[in-house]
Amino acid sequence: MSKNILFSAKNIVKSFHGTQALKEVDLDVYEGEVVGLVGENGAGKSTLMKIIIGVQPQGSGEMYLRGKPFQPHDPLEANAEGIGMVYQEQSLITTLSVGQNLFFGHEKEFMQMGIVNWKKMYAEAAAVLSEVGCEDINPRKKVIDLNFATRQMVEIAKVVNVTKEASTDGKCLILLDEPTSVLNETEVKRLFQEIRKLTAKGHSVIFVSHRLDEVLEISDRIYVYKDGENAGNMNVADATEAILYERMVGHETNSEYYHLDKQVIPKEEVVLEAKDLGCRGKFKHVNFQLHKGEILGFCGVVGSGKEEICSVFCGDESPDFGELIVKGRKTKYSAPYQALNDGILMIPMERMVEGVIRGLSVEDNIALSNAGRLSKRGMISRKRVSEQAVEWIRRLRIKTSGKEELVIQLSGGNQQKVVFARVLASESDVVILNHPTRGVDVGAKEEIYGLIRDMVAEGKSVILLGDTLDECIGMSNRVLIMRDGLVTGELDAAVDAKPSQVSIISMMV
Amino acid sequence: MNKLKTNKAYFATYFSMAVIICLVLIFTIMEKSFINSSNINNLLSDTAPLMIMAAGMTPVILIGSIDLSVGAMCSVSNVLVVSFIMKFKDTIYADWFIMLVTFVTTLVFAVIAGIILGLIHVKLKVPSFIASLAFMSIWNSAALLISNSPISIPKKLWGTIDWYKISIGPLGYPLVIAFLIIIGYYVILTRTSLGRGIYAIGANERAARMSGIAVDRIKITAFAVNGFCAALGAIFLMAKAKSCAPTVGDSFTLMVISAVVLGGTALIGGSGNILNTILGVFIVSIIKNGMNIVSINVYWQKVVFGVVVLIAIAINTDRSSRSFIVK
Amino acid sequence: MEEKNQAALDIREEFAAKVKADNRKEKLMKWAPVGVLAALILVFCILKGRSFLSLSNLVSILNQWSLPLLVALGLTFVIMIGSIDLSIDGTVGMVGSLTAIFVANSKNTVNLGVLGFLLAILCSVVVGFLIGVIHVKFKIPSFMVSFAFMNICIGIGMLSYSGKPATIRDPLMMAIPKASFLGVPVITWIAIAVLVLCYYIQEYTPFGRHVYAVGTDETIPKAVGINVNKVKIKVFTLAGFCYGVAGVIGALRLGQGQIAIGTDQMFPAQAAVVIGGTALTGGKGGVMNTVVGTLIMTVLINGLTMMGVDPNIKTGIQGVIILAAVILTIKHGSAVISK
Amino acid sequence: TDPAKEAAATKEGTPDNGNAGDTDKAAEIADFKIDASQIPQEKLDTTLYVACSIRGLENPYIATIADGMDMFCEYLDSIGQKYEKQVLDSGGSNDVEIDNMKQFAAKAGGDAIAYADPNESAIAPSLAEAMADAGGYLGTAWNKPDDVNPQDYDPNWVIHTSADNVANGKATAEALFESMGGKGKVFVVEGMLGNTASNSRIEGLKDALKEYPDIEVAHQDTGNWATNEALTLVETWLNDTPDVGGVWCANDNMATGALQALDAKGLKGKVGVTGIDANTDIVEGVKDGSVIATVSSNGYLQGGYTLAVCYAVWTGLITTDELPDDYRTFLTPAILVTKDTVDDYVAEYVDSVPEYDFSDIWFCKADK
Ligand SMILES: Nc1ncnc2c1ncn2[C@@H]1O[C@H](COP(=O)(O)OP(=O)(O)OP(=O)(O)O)[C@@H](O)[C@H]1O
Ligand SMILES: Nc1ncnc2c1ncn2[C@@H]1O[C@H](COP(=O)(O)OP(=O)(O)OP(=O)(O)O)[C@@H](O)[C@H]1O
Ligand SMILES: [Mg+2]
Ligand SMILES: [Mg+2]
Repeated sequence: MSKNILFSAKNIVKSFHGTQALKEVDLDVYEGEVVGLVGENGAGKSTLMKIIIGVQPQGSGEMYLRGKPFQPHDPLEANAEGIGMVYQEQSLITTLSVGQNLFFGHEKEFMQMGIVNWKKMYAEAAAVLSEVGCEDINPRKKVIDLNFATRQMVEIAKVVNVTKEASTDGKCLILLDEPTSVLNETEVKRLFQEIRKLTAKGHSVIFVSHRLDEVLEISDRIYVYKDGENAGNMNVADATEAILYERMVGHETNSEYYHLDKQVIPKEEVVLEAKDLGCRGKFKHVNFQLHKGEILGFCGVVGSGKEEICSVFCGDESPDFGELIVKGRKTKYSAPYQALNDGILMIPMERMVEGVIRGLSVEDNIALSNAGRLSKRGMISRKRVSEQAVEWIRRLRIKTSGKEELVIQLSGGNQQKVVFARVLASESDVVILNHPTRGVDVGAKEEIYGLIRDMVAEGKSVILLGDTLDECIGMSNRVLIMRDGLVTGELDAAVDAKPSQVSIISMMV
Repeated sequence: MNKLKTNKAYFATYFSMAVIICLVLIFTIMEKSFINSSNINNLLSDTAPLMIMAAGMTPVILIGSIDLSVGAMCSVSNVLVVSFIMKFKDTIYADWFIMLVTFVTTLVFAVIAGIILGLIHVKLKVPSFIASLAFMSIWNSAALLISNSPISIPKKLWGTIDWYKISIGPLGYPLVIAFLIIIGYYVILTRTSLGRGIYAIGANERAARMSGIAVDRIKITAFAVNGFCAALGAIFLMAKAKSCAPTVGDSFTLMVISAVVLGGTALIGGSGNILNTILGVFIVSIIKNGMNIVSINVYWQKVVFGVVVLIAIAINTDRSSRSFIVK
Repeated sequence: MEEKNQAALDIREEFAAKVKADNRKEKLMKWAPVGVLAALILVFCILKGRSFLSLSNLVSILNQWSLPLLVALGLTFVIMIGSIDLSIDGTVGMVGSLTAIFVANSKNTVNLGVLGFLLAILCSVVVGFLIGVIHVKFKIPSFMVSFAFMNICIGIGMLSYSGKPATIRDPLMMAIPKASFLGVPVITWIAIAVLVLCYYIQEYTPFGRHVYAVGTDETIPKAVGINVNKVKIKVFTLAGFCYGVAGVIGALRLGQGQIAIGTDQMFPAQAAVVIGGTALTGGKGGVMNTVVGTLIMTVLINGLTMMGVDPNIKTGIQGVIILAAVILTIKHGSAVISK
Repeated sequence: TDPAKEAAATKEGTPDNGNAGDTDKAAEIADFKIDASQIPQEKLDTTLYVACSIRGLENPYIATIADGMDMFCEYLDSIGQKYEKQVLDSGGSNDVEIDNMKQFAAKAGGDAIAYADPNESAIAPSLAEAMADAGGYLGTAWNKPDDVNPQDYDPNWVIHTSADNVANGKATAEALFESMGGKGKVFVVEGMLGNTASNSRIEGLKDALKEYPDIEVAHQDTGNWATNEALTLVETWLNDTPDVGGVWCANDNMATGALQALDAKGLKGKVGVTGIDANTDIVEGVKDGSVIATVSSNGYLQGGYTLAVCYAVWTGLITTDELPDDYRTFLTPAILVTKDTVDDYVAEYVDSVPEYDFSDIWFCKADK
């Protein structure tokens, strides 16, 4: 590893009317290395990234790029200096084609006689895509027609392209803010290959993720932030998950990760049953029973149909075949509120569009799904709403300036926690958790696992689509494995007899 | 910190108040008679039809939809109520009874019409802008078909619409009704799950649906309520003009929506306060009233109206906390 | 095991079939507005055969299509960024009124000739620019800004002739509405020229892409470093230009400058844009969709007029057909959100 | 001869006034003139609020009403009356017109005189009521319900005048049909749907059609009083019925549109057009033969003289009690402008602004 400093940030401070997001953090990046950046939700990781790329102005502090002071006013300026970024939130324009997205903001380079030469642009786009191993993506396709994982690869291609477009011929810096949270294992592998290719050329990468194993795998050095401050930086050789955890959360992981000691044996009573359930073109012949007090895990790769089954349970879609029996009654939902009336509620996967209402306050969001319980004679009690919010902010350690803060101002992970609080507050009997811990920091994850266990102990039932296979196995009493729209296996996952990942993967693919 | 944030919610109210005070001051300085009692009486009674329609429109805009058919709905209710009266005027029933029955019939009709529009919007996924635009044409035609010329209420029945002129203190009776309805809506919007659903849908419909809010039902309710208010406005207009006309509502559509927006309700939905709609309506009507009182040259009135509306809304919008996109 | 494999194969085929069907449907839906147009033409041909299809009526349709097309073109860009423009009635009427008093006319001695046109168009360009600037700088919803400017422009238009409209006396201007080239009225050629310009701007300039991006999600172009405010101002200015040309054409056709040239242009234009398939939420559609949309509206009105439908129910029929056309041409399904 | 007296409209005769004793009185009233010297000085020093309430100034005819008010105000200047004048524009909305009138009345208190062209007949009583509540004086024109009369709002609703729409519609129609030799196809462009003036003019047209059985209405639709809409209508109809013989329009604005459509097809001058209102360009059309007829309702006269009558009542020179019914509701003269009369008309009204003596308040009465 060469020892030239490519980029360094010193004493960066940033506050958003009242919230101190960054209080004096430092970061150095050497040429050709991957810097891992970890920290709790709201620690300020995304904020720092956005300052480097020029989306947000810094409060105070200095940044240096290749030894020279550096302060971009907008991302185009940063791009020209060879800095590119994959945002935590999706940043592709869904109505444009892949190629147009790749070169968005750079169309001028393809202008000929006042006309944009699309042909040339698409040819170039195809070249860029194949460079990151995505030859299979048609650059003329509209982004809206791609699934999220593919979109993420396009984002990465877009950034990689920056390194080539940069007006400097020096080394480039690439910022990846939780790029893997929506990727599956093979895709993550492909991304890592890309990252390695880039560093081999001498470019550098800052990699943000809550999946500590990934961070340990790809990084050369790791920075830990806590509450907007440096909480240590170390070479990867000196780091383990436990150390990182301790630095991030402030204490050691005190109990066993998945709280296996709290795993209970489900009751006999069946709360939800699928009989030969099917949805045209999505899944078929699905049979299972969910018992009271049970955590049922669903495993399967993308397109295996597990997401679609969830949308049927929560009432978002109607099944084409078979029967759905809830608490002994045959039902058919046409909208989620009907399912909620029967005590079924889901944490949706896409928190930004489906999970939270970003223009409403934290307390209103938490109160969304249980208006009934908060009201007296048809009137909602503001007192109960705010008491409930205070309670959940405390229990889930949601980092917010107050219960009236708008959700849009929270960090990504904290928004996810608000969704979780909403679903728990609804006190539904059956809770469908679709990636409940996506984007949540490890400390909070442990907390959430504890809450799921408590919930089950109270006699609720859970259907879990884990963020990782490990999580799915660790938490569940039983796992159903799906492939190509069919249930290919059903394994017991008692505390002492957890199935191995290998056995499940063999049924998944 | 928190205090500051909650206070921000009231800024819109303060700004609207400030706009109103400025307008009143300016007009009074220009022409003393602006604040003489009969003009204040006019202001406080004649805003009733606009007020009631704006009240109905507010929830529709809060859910992020729009209803361009209010004006036409008002026209059709207006001719409907009078043609019913004309049908029954010679029957044996007491006049007040005829009035009551015709009012109720018209209101029911309007609610049903609102529900139909809501259903088409919600179930067939037609954007409310275009669905209501189509309904605007349809109701315009319907009004003309019911009566293609204005009908006057016969003199013998004038007694039954005298209530329009009753006033409680300086407040006209119809305006009191409008206020009561707005306060009722305020309670519903802030204190019931229906109201919270309305805000949630406006802010993020998909998330509202997924969190178990009965989106379709609430949306249809908003349109039904809007229909009701348009018909009530039509009844007020009938009493005010002692007649009906098939085109009476035409000029209201944009005025109603503008008043709601001037009251600080966001057109993209999800934020706003129905009490401020009252202020928005007053801003519009004070501008119109004041321009007549200070007798601005009629060729200039439109220009002045536009400029004043622009200034009013520029003062009125609270830009400091606006992290949202303005469309 | 065997059976399971068979089932798996089934579902994969089913899935493929579904995707294929969806794609086909989507492609079909794209052409639905054209289908509606064809259906309308067919119906009118059957009902009013010879006179509807006569050459002179086709020319009339082209004539009547020009002004709505121009208005809707401008509006298309505004709608594509998710905004709205109510100023149309005012700006078109104002330009129409001003055109007549700027060229040789019956009212005053001003005679700027072609310069008069350009000056009148410049007025609406300035109005569009102002709407854009006030909208983005003061963060006032476009609905309100354009509503205010609708009033201001109507006022200016009325002031310009104070009750006595000016009749155009310039021989060239008087000849234009009667002239045609290759059988197509010159007025229509003007509209087509603006159409080509708009298509070029939409498809072959960076600005065109930015318009789509701003309509889809303006935080993204902002994050990339595009000046979103500038895009919006440009859109309103371009719209102002289109309305301006429409106003001039209106005045030429009437031979007189009146504020009424713009009256009731806005709502039909909105309907035309949406029927053509441009989404009111922004980011989807384009000028070609608007061409079809305006043609549908023009043919509809022409056909109904030709048939002599009772004027009392004519608007009602229009409403029903607009509704039917939109229901036919838009996307349905539980995931669709319509505002 | 006084063209104002060549009324095209003389449908209603003067009702008989009963016994002979009243005849003297009637003569006295008919000869009444404002004698400025008799107006109390305090009245002259009071600011009198003068208004005309109309439906938008887009229409040239309506704009002449406002001009009529200006002319009358010049007269007020000449006799030393203090006043303030304003135009109330309803933009075609009933509600706005009532509001405007109420606001005007409230501001002026009792010292107000106003001319109103009620947007629809049905709102005339509300306008009168607004004036009565404040104590001012109102004269209306064109539209009022049949069962309500100025007498119902004594003394505040002074007079109601009207040009006879039915007669005007009939007169232009007859002129058009004559020019076509009594047979052929015509297009009919109506005014705004639901509007009383339009409906009455159509009624007149229908009367004429009964007398000319060989005339066939090929197309009929509304042009909403607007030039561009009439243009589109006629343009479209011409494709269906190229052999049309004439176009009857409910006003001149729309006649302008019809002419433009005919011109584009080279039919201007070959197919006759009629309108009502005597707009400048249409009067020119009459001169060059492309327009068969139009009717001048003389807005100056309507606007100015209605205010003059109200003024006489406000000053106390005359009281409503002494006015017989036929002086409360009467027809104003209308001039049919055709090829034969156009030169006289132009000489009198276009080339020279007519001199009006506003002290002669009944000059505007058609049958005087
Ligand atoms: N636009 C904003 N307005 C107000 N506060 C903000 C804004 N953006 C971020 N913050 C606050 O700054 C802090 C840091 O947020 P940031 O997004 O950087 O966290 P993060 O480390 O990326 O967390 P996560 O892992 O959840 O993505 C949070 O407390 C957040 O509430
Ligand atoms: N209907 C869909 N449309 C678009 N993208 C989807 C859809 N369903 C899933 N995805 C995307 O596919 C990716 C992975 O999906 P999913 O979460 O179902 O797999 P996973 O459980 O993470 O798999 P693994 O456990 O093997 O990592 C995510 O990026 C998800 O956003
Ligand atoms: Mg983050
Ligand atoms: Mg996963």
